[in-house]
Amino acid sequence: MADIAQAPAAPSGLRRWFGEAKSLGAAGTIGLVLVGLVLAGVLIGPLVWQVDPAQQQLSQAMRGMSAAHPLGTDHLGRDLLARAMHGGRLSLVMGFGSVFAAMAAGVAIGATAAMRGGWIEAVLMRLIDSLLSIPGMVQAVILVAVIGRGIVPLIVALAIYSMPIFARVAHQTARQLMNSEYVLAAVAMGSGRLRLAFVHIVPNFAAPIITIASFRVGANLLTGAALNFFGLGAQAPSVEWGLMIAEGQRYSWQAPMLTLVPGLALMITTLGLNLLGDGVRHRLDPKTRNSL
Amino acid sequence: MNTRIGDIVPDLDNRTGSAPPHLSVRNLTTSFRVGGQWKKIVRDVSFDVMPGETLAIVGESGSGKSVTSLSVMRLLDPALSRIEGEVLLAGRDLLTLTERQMQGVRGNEVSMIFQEPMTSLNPITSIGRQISEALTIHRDISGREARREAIRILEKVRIPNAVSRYDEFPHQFSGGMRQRVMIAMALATKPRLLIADEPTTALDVTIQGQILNLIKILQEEEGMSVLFITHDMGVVAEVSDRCLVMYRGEMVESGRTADLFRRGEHPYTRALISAVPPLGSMANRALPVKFPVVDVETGKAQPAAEIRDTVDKSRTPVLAVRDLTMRFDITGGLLGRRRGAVHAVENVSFDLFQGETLSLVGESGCGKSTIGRSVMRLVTPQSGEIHLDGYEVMKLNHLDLRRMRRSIQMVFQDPFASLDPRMTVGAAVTEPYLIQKLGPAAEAREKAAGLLDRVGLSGDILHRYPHEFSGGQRQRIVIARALMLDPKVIVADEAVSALDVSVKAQVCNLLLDLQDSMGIAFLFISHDMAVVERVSHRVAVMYLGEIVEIGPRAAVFENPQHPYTIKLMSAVPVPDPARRGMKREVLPDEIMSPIRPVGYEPPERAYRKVSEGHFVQLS
Amino acid sequence: MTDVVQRLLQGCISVFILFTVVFFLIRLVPGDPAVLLAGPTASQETIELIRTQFGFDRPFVEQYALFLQNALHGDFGSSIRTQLPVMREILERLPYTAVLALVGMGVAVLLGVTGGVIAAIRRNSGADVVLTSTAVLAISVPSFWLALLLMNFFAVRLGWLPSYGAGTWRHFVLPAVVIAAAQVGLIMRVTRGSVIEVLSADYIRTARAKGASSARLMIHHALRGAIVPVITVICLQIGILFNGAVVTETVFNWPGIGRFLIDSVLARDYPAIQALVLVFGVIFILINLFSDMLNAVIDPRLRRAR
Amino acid sequence: QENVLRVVVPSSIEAKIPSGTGPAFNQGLLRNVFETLTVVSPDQKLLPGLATDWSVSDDKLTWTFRLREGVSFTDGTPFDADAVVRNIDYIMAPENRIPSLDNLGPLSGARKVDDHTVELTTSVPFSGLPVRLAHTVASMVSPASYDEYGADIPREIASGTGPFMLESFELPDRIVMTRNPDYWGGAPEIDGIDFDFINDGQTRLAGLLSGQADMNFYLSPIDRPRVAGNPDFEVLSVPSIRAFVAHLPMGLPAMQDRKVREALNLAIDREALANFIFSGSATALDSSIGPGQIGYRAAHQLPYDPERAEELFAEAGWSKNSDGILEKDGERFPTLTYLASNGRYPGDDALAQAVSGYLTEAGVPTELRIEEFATFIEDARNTARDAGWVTQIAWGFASEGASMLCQVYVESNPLDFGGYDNPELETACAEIDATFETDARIRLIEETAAWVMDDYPAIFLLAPTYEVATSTAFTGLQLSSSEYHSFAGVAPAE
Ligand SMILES: Nc1ncnc2c1ncn2[C@@H]1O[C@H](COP(=O)(O)OP(=O)(O)OP(=O)(O)O)[C@@H](O)[C@H]1O
Ligand SMILES: Nc1ncnc2c1ncn2[C@@H]1O[C@H](COP(=O)(O)OP(=O)(O)OP(=O)(O)O)[C@@H](O)[C@H]1O
Ligand SMILES: [Mg+2]
Ligand SMILES: [Mg+2]
Repeated sequence: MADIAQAPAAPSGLRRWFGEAKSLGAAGTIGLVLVGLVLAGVLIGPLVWQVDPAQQQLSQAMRGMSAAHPLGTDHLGRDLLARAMHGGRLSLVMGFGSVFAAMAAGVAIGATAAMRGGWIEAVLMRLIDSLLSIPGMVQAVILVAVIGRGIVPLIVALAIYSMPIFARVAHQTARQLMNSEYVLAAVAMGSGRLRLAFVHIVPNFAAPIITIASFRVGANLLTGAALNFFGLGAQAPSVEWGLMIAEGQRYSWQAPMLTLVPGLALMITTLGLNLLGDGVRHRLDPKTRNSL
Repeated sequence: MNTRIGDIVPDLDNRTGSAPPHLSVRNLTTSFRVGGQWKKIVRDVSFDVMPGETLAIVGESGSGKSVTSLSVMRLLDPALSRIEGEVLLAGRDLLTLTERQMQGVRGNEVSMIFQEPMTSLNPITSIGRQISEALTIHRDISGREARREAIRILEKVRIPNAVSRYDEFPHQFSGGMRQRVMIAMALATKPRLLIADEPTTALDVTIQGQILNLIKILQEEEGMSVLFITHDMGVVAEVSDRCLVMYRGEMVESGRTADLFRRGEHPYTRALISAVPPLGSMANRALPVKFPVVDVETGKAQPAAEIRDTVDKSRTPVLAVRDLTMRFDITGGLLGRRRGAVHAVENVSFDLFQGETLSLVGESGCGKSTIGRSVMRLVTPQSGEIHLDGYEVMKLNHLDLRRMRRSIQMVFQDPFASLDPRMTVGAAVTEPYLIQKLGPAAEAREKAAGLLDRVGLSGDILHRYPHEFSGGQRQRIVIARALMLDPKVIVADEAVSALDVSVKAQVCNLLLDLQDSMGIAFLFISHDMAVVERVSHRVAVMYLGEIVEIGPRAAVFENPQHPYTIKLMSAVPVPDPARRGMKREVLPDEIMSPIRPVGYEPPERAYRKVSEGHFVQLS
Repeated sequence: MTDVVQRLLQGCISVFILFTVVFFLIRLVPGDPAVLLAGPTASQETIELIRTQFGFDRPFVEQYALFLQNALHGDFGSSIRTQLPVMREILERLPYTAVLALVGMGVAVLLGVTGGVIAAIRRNSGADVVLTSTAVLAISVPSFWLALLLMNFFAVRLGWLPSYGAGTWRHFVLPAVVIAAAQVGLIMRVTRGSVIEVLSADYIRTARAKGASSARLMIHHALRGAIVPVITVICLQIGILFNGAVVTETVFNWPGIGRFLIDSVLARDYPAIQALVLVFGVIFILINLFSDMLNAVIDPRLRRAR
Repeated sequence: QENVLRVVVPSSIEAKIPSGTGPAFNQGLLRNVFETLTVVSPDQKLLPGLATDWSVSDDKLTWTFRLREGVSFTDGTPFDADAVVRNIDYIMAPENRIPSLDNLGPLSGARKVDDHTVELTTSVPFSGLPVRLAHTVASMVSPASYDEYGADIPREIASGTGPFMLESFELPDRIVMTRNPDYWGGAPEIDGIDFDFINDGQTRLAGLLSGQADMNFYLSPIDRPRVAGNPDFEVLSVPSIRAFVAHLPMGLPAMQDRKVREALNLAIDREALANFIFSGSATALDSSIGPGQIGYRAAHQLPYDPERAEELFAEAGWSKNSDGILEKDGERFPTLTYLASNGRYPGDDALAQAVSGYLTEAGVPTELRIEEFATFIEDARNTARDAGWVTQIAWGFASEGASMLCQVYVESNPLDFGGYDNPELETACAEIDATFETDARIRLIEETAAWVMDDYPAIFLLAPTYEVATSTAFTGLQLSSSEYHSFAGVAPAE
């Protein structure tokens, strides 16, 4: 009985973690709903509202809400609703894409460092430390300056700057796991290094990694949008929320909707992702339920 | 105190004595809110603690011992818990007091010592201030007086250099010293009642012996009552006048400790007692003996069956270790310069024969686990030779090393930690077979089912996960996994230490059975002398990385030669209430550190032969 | 103290590695600093002249060696954009960023720590829910957008506060609010988590068993114990605040190094970018060092000079 | 302090002497401190400046300028022939890297004749020299400043002869000028000017509206209604010499066909752009040079005629496929990258967005690339020509049409962003420079501008009008088409 109480989270795969929204807690559930709504709007929305976000009509510039344009039009007379929905796609690709890449690279580096040890570990972790010695946004800005502008460089920059945290956690966890009895047991039964990595180590630090990732998506979404806002990322005619705010800011007196719509969209998405992150942590790590 | 022999639950009749009980608990029921529902964790517990008396509460893990003591102190979160019944301290019902009044009771009339000396002290306040805080809260004294008093108490609990150590912080103290600080803190206000919740569980035997003694001595000096919580029957016998047995949240039996040991009635009590035969009960026996296991439900005892001699000394030893040395470098600084080394294992040599159990004993950090790991080449020792079943372990390449591991397997201390939580039992048990490519998966499953059956688990558990099992079951699973490769040697590193007493006995018996039927050799690593005495053929005593004494079990236990061995033996609490009055000398010593500066070479050691196979290091 | 020196050295090595990487990466991307320096209508000859004059035609390694040599003499080159020595530009802007960062952080710490402690003490109460939600919300607001909104509302629409410049306290209000908003959420969450964790620590139970009152428990034991992670986060955030500075300064036209960075990047002002990498790195290291030292003062466990 | 004018301006000054700075607007600000030998009046007439009159030698290679007497620099040293020679020598020296030197054409040297007479020589006959000397690049800086600061002079506060003098330069954003009490043209009434550099138009306007500033350069046209009806403010405007054009990448085979280039020009609705992007403060470009320039004459309007454009495309072999993208023999029209700067001229990036929208509509796949001006120029010079990018820019050369025509459409010139190559134009330019009779010269410019337009080397877009919002507390600001706005006459209103 006591043993069961001490047992960590149930082990049967991601599906079960996300299976019941109930287990995400109230905040997590709200987050799930928000993220779900945003995803629906961004993915399914354009199929329903089939208006070309790039279709300009100067004579219709900055009109208010109407049947033809439920959220009005922007400074070039483009449909704001369509732009908001299409813009989210790029924003989300940016957020999720960069985190996914960062996670893959970070876990690979961290796990390799922990498992190989020696100078490989020293070199890799020193590299990670140096990445960490510059604040994130500054790093992303500089990376963009170095790699060049555009959405792909932006995603790469975001990925590079969010990678160290994954590498650190992966490294730490993997090191702990390397000393854990079941990994020793696996070594003792003759497991090769690969088997160790893929069967015993990586799956077992999924929890902290996924928790970090779920917060990171929101953060990267915001950083990416800010960089787009400053003109360091995606370029028109691409549509992206940060970019829309940048384009609309000059007209915020005449047409506040131009910045309000993408800004709120960004905020709601990030809010949803953060709440979801809370829920995921709640779910994966009941011990820290109350911290952070 | 004219308690009748064989008192049964509840034990209310000892109020007939002259003095009223100091603490009197009546029908204590504690519930926790779990998932919105109130769940009774402790049910209807009643007991008395007389002035100057020690009452021990024993029971297995999770039986509600701590909850009972915390209920008495009202230290449970009131939002999540509910306490019913009466807790009368000198006639006053603590449960009816306001929180404010209760603050006046805590630390003043009743003090408490907790199990974990590591975490129970505030890490960022000096130990001196933590002690004087207890005084300033309850006494109207100046800071200077409090300091003087605190130093006095620190000296009393044998903290050397108390004056200079007053301003040090907990992390600068060893575990045993921290526990002494805890005791000092609890005793600073001279409480009438001390509650000690497993105060020695986290400590080494030698240190445990000192702490127990300290409590006894202080109790006599101050004349206080003690409520002592433990799961160790040896400790119970050593410290308590009376004893209360808890099982699954209820008290199942209580009475005078001596009576309980002699004729405890409840099956659970009997199971507990039979699982810890007193040290020395193995006198004049050469071979290991199984534990007489008592079924907790029925109370029926299985007689301890004789064990046949499984040791085959005619062949070459299955494992031979020569001059094994393992040092862990301590590096520091920017360039990772070596600053010294942990001499974890120094010049260790021993043989292990087929069917034999060699136990490694010694205090924490003396290098027992490191030997186990070296033998398996989980760490790479500096020097030495290891011959295992025909392999030159130290010279194997990567592939041969993996093949070598068919011959030797390991069972670890924590059965939960040694199973991958995300792997079904079936996958876990078949894994070694598949890794070593011994046959197809179907065969592996068949063999696994057979072995699980062998260790007393039905084969239909293959699809379940480790967390769905009890500790004992899990350890059986791990043993089954180790057996999958038909190893010649099993290294059992504290394999039974984490288990409850009754389960411990079962698992030990299982190991003996397996040795009997399969001729396995065990390298049995443990700090639990009672278990070691039961299961080993030979014993090696380690101190600071070296073997100081090695020999047949009977020789080492009955005729210890090395001073350290003698000290170790005498520190073991003996589950014999007759020794209640015995006291050992309380030394302020600590465990020595095996860290040596760069370039240190240990002196040459010589061994003296005491008798056939019994050697002792000459110092 | 050797500990401090060591950490400092370590940090410097990190920054050095990073700087080297940036130096070479910058030179690998297409783009011609000579053309930038020459200006829009310069002739090809002028550009060639500049190229040799500044050594852009030499191998990267040589340029790198040259840069290091100059840097050792305190010369980090001149900005392409403004032609002024970059270090002078940075040093003149740095105080603006520092003051803004400290004011913003001060507000955030005050609100965040108070809110976090209240939320932790009144865990699961209405106040907790409100505070925690505010924290999440604050973390989720894009700060450049918030800056725009505040600016549009208070400076442009209402005209209550100045819309640019850095002269008086009124200039600080909006940028500081934006910076605080970005930080307060995290600080509050960390404080809350840390206090809750400490409150459930064994040594708090020990103190209660001693008979300590709730107030004493909170002040002497819980808060002191809880403050370490909070300080770490705050100091980390001061470093990260330069993120915020980038955003806030740009939107509010604040003459600090954050805006200078954006301007330099947009103008591919490589000497400025290089120098900024160094400056940001050094600031970050110093702040982290300071945080460690501060924590060591509070937490004796961290004092050990290993 | 009441008598100090506070001005918010859109870009920051990079160097403190006019020859060191690039953007015309900044050069224009410094014009209030440093003056030129000649000046062009707001109505495009060439007038005396620091030189009172000038003449050219018979071989047309040597110009003699008589200098104004009694003028001195604000550091007290006299303005004389030595000063002119010193300045010309400075800007001609390659190591000084003067960005806008090209504007002076074939100027080759200066020689002192007497204290108030200098001779300037050109390597070939160059009739445009007096007009070109009105460019800020030829501003007169005190020789004493050159002596004092040496190579650092672009970063230091030098002395000029103008109505104001530089007082301080505060990093990063503020320049303070004080009045020159001894100005030869009469000392200004105000005590000084504070210039604050603020990139964002909304912020600048907010500053004006809240009283933080007295003048806002420039007003974003869309914001005009916010100041318009307000009695505290007035909006001044001046047509600019600038011409927004988008250079077509002649390197692309598809662009070799004039029909394609014409079609692209017809696919743009200039009226709509002027009305909705510039809120009416711009006119459709009807010549290859801007209306504010000497030599401008309306050639013809470019109508918005998508049908005709489609026809022309069809004649050139391009027709829209099912995706609405032009195709020829199964091959898609090459994707154009439309390069533009951001915030350098009011409305530039919005214009770029809208134009690229029209191009896309016409079936030409277009990507946008909007950059900060410095990077924009680098890319326009290096990348755009090789990569075949369309480069949108608002040209505004030294008041004179020939200057623009002969630099941006002549192949060997680095500013020929489209790589347009037409030997006839080179001949025509040589002819213009060799024509010393003013009216004939202007006529030649007009003709050349007209036929260049008909060859469509670029998409000709708009001629913007500059609008400045000022507080009615000050009067007397004189705006100029070439952004040489003069603050000399600014005075507090009654
Ligand atoms: N705060 C709590 N909420 C819910 N259940 C609890 C709580 N604290 C303890 N329990 C449960 O109450 C039971 C008794 O716990 P208790 O700590 O008293 O056991 P114990 O006898 O002291 O065991 P051990 O020897 O392991 O210390 C356990 O099953 C435990 O899981
Ligand atoms: N990987 C390692 N690196 C450095 N030191 C180590 C390492 N493993 C063990 N040690 C040190 O070697 C010494 C012996 O450790 P070991 O684990 O063998 O002791 P033990 O006798 O098993 O103790 P316990 O009873 O506490 O398990 C200890 O001082 C330990 O700190
Ligand atoms: Mg307990
Ligand atoms: Mg061990």
